Amino acid sequence: MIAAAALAILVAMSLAIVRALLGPTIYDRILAINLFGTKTVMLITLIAAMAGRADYLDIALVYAMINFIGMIAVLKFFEYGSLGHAGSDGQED
Amino acid sequence: MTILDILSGTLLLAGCALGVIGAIGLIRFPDFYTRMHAAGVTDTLCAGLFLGGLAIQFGMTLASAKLLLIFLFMLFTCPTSSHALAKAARHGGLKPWTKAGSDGLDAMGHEGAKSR
Amino acid sequence: MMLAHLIDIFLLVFLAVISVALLRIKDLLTAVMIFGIYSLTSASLFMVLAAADVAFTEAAVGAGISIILMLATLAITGREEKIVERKFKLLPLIIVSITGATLLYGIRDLPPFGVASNPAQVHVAPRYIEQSAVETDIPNIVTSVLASYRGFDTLGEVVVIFTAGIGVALLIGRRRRLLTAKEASRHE
Amino acid sequence: MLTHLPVLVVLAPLLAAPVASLMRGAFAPWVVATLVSWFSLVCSLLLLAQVGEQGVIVYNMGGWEAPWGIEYRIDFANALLLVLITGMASVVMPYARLSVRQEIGEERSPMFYAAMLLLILGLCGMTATGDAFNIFVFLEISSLATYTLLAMGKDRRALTSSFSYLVMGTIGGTFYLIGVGFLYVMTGTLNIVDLAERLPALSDSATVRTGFAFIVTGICLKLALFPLHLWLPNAYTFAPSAVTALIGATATKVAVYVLVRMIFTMFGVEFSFVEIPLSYVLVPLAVVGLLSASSVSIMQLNIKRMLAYSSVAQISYIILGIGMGTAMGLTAALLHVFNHGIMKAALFMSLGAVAYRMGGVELKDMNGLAKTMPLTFWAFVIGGLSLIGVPLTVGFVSKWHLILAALELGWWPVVVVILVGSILALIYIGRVVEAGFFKEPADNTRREAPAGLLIPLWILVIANIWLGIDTRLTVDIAEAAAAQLMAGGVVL
Amino acid sequence: MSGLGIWNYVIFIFLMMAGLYMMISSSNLIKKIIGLNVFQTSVFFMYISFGYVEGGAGPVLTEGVTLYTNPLPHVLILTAIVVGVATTAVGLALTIRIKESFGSIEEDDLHKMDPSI
Amino acid sequence: MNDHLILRVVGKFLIPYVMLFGLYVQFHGDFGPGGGFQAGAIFACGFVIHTLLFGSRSTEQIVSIGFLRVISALGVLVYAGVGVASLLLGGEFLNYNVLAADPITGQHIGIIVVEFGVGLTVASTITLLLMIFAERGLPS
Repeated sequence: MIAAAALAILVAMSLAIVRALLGPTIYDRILAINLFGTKTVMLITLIAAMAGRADYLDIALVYAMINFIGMIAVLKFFEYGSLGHAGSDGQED
Repeated sequence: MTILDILSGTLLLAGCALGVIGAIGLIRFPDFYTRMHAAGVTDTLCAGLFLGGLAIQFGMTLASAKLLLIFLFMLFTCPTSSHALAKAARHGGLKPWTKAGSDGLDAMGHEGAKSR
Repeated sequence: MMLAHLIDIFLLVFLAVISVALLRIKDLLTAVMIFGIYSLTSASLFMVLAAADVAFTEAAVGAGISIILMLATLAITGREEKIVERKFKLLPLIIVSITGATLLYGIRDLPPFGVASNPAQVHVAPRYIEQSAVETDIPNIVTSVLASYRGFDTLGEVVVIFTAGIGVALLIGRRRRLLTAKEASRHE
Repeated sequence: MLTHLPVLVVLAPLLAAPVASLMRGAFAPWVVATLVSWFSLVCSLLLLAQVGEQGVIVYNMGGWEAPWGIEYRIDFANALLLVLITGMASVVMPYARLSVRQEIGEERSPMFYAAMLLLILGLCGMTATGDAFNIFVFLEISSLATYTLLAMGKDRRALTSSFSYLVMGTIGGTFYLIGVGFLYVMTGTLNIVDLAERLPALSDSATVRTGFAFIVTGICLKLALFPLHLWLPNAYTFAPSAVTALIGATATKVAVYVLVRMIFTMFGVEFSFVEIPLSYVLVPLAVVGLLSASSVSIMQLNIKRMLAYSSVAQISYIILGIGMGTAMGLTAALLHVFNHGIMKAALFMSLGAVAYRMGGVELKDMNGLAKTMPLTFWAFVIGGLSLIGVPLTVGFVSKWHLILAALELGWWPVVVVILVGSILALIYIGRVVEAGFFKEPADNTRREAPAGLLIPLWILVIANIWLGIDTRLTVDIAEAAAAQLMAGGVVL
Repeated sequence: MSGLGIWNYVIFIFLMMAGLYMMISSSNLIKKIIGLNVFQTSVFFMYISFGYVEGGAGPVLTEGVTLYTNPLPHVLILTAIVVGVATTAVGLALTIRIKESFGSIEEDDLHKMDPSI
Repeated sequence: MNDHLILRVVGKFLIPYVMLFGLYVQFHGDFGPGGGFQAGAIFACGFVIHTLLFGSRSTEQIVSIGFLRVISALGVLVYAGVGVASLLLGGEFLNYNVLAADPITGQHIGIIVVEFGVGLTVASTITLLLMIFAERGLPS
């Protein structure tokens, strides 16, 4: 069961990598990377389950967090061209 | 093979099936928005089912609580980022694909055409 | 254990594919994002090799902080690598081939992978595994080695990150904005 | 407290750097940095005396004994190097005040001094430690500080030279890491003495040999051996004066020391020179490097760049001594490490004084310097004579020992090369001296450098002559250090 | 596993060389830094593989487990990762300064501007 | 990011939990994976999210660059201070055994304080790095 699950996740990850490399727009890549990130979270939980270690799940949580932050960062970069920009309803410079 | 095992296996497999389907959609669909549809929609449910399946295997321990936390986190962040991404793409001028053939790529140019 | 091998093989193939892709990608933003995948994959590989702490750090730092810093840099420098006529550079290729060949020669005599009786596993490490419960009473051996047995290394590590902070503040710290403008005009 | 001397040398700059980085203005951090480097100098002198009395000093960090914890292990070789590093720091720091005020500005001074302290800390840590991985950590501390400091130069090319050093330096550091990893997997230990005990049994292993190759290549990148020296000239040329003086005098020397430690203590003479014919690699590279770098330096118009190339040449002398693989060669190499540190610091500091007044160090800026800045210029001349190897200067002492060592092996061609190198040095120093004495200055007013620059400079110049006349101290220590190193790491 | 083990190392070496090649042949400074990271990460893999024990648990003491992987490489690599990030940060800061004062981050361009670089 | 109202709301909602998680990793590092370095990085991620969502200027009103520099220096001093304390108490540098009457307690104290120092430096330095980089990118 677990083996099938692992295989499925890995296949999904490979497909995501293919899409990330093919593009063609930058948004496709971001989407693929996001998908890859969530699949990585699952892979880590699976490894934790295989090892029977609950504390490995912290790492999965970190992955989920980093995935989200990376997403925001890329979007921010893409929309505003700078990471420190406040946007129009924040404190304006 | 207890009933819990079967339940957990079913959930796992269902989750994984969703994941693979989403990934295939990511490859096969013609443009960004449809791909996003495939990936974004399946993603959260896939994670939910998968983590649920694992939680059953772990039983009522701290691990399950952590899995729940991970699930909650993903429940918030995955749709949010999908939404933000779709909005950004729309905002950036990427036109949805139509069967007529005026696909988004032309409006967008090739990747990298728009640089700020 | 076959499952671990399966994951291992997949991850290694991912890494190889990504590294080749990184060499070829021209768009820097894409390169940085693909490098993000590389980091995530490498952290998973650390997990497979039972190095949870390392995976933790690589995920938080390699995939998170490095990528964000690179994006912040791209925001200033612009994201496209200039397309130059691809000059074929022979020297790097020669250097890389020699280095790679030396390494391939070097791994011939490596002890077998993952065997518990390897020299690295029987000399210093057993003391940490057997005695750290008695000597420091901390379950996570990595923490006790990191903070106590090799605490001085970790002090060095803290100083390294502090140095990086000092260095970056000196190089691009905020109040330098006016100065830089002056500098730029001087060189024009 | 005397038992804690090995750690105090490193601890003082470590505590001072964060404190200095938070201060305001330029004066307070300068005072801290200066006092701390003096304190470290006192500690390392005491340490040298202690090594003389007690032999090798072992200090266990955290109280964990050697292979499990990290140990500091001080013998004559690293005590000598510690004296060199802290001594140079103690002279450069007072000197730095004026030139930093001019070149860096008050606002960035606190962090600049903090970075200087971190550099000293990294170099001392690399020198004192007896753990192969700990060397890497401190190597990276000193490298990061160096990248930052080099980029502080006013010329914008300082940035690119710093970046290329960053790339080369990281490759070097990572090569070293690969090598240490290979040794670790074969032996299971990272302690140098422990490794020295275990490696002879493994000398046939391809992995150990590859590890050796990577460690030596990595360090040679750091110490700018001939084909790997490309980062050095630009880095030295565009850095601020005080930084060039400190780095030129110490950074490459510490890398040389690490190389010596690896070749002689960790792998042992038997392995390095008999099983792997290291001499056949190092000596030709050193000879080619010596001749080519000296020739290139004749053609330079920027004096700082000229001295940078001369550094590459002088490092080749040191590598020549190491490559001989004999006690005498090693003695000469260690002597030259120390002596070249002193004379290069003096030369770079006098150039700093010139730059302070003239704003540049091109050959034309040296015109008529004997009239306008006599004290600075005479310091440069004496440093130059030392570089050439004129008797009664330190340069002569080490070159003489190098020639003796070559004669002992019957390497006549090498002796000829050393002499040719000296002649080339005579030519490039001679050009500057000629410009200083016989060309007319652009503006004839006498504008001697301020005392704040001259006093530290002349301290070094006097050391140059003093240690050139009274050779007992340095030669004895170098001989003792060489004897210890040749015997391998297992001496107690 | 023995065959697979060697293949592990071969792939790590391949990654290392890809990173090294990127570092020394790329003209773009940011690509160089990405190469630096790839290079270092693959060295980290190698270290962690050195400490891996087949079937060993991660080095957190658990009751009933006697076989652990070697904790020492993990500690070393934790330190090395930090070093890598610090180097990356300083390198990126330098890149920004280079962009601001030269207007380009292509080594070829910089060469054209000033052959002595 | 005025367009992204949802992102802002979710992000803002997550920040305290991210920081809480950082603290958990910091103090749970003795028992499971984690420790000062990882905790510092995660804690810094809280500020990273804030900077990304609300701009570096508004983050700087919460933690100024000067403050971050003080904390980053403080972390080094805390770590080295433990070493100095053990020197003064008669042990070798960083020998935690002498910090308390019982060596094991001493080790515990030492490791916790040291990890705390690591966490301080890493969290503040990473935030500092990000803020400096982000500020530099702002149009002046």
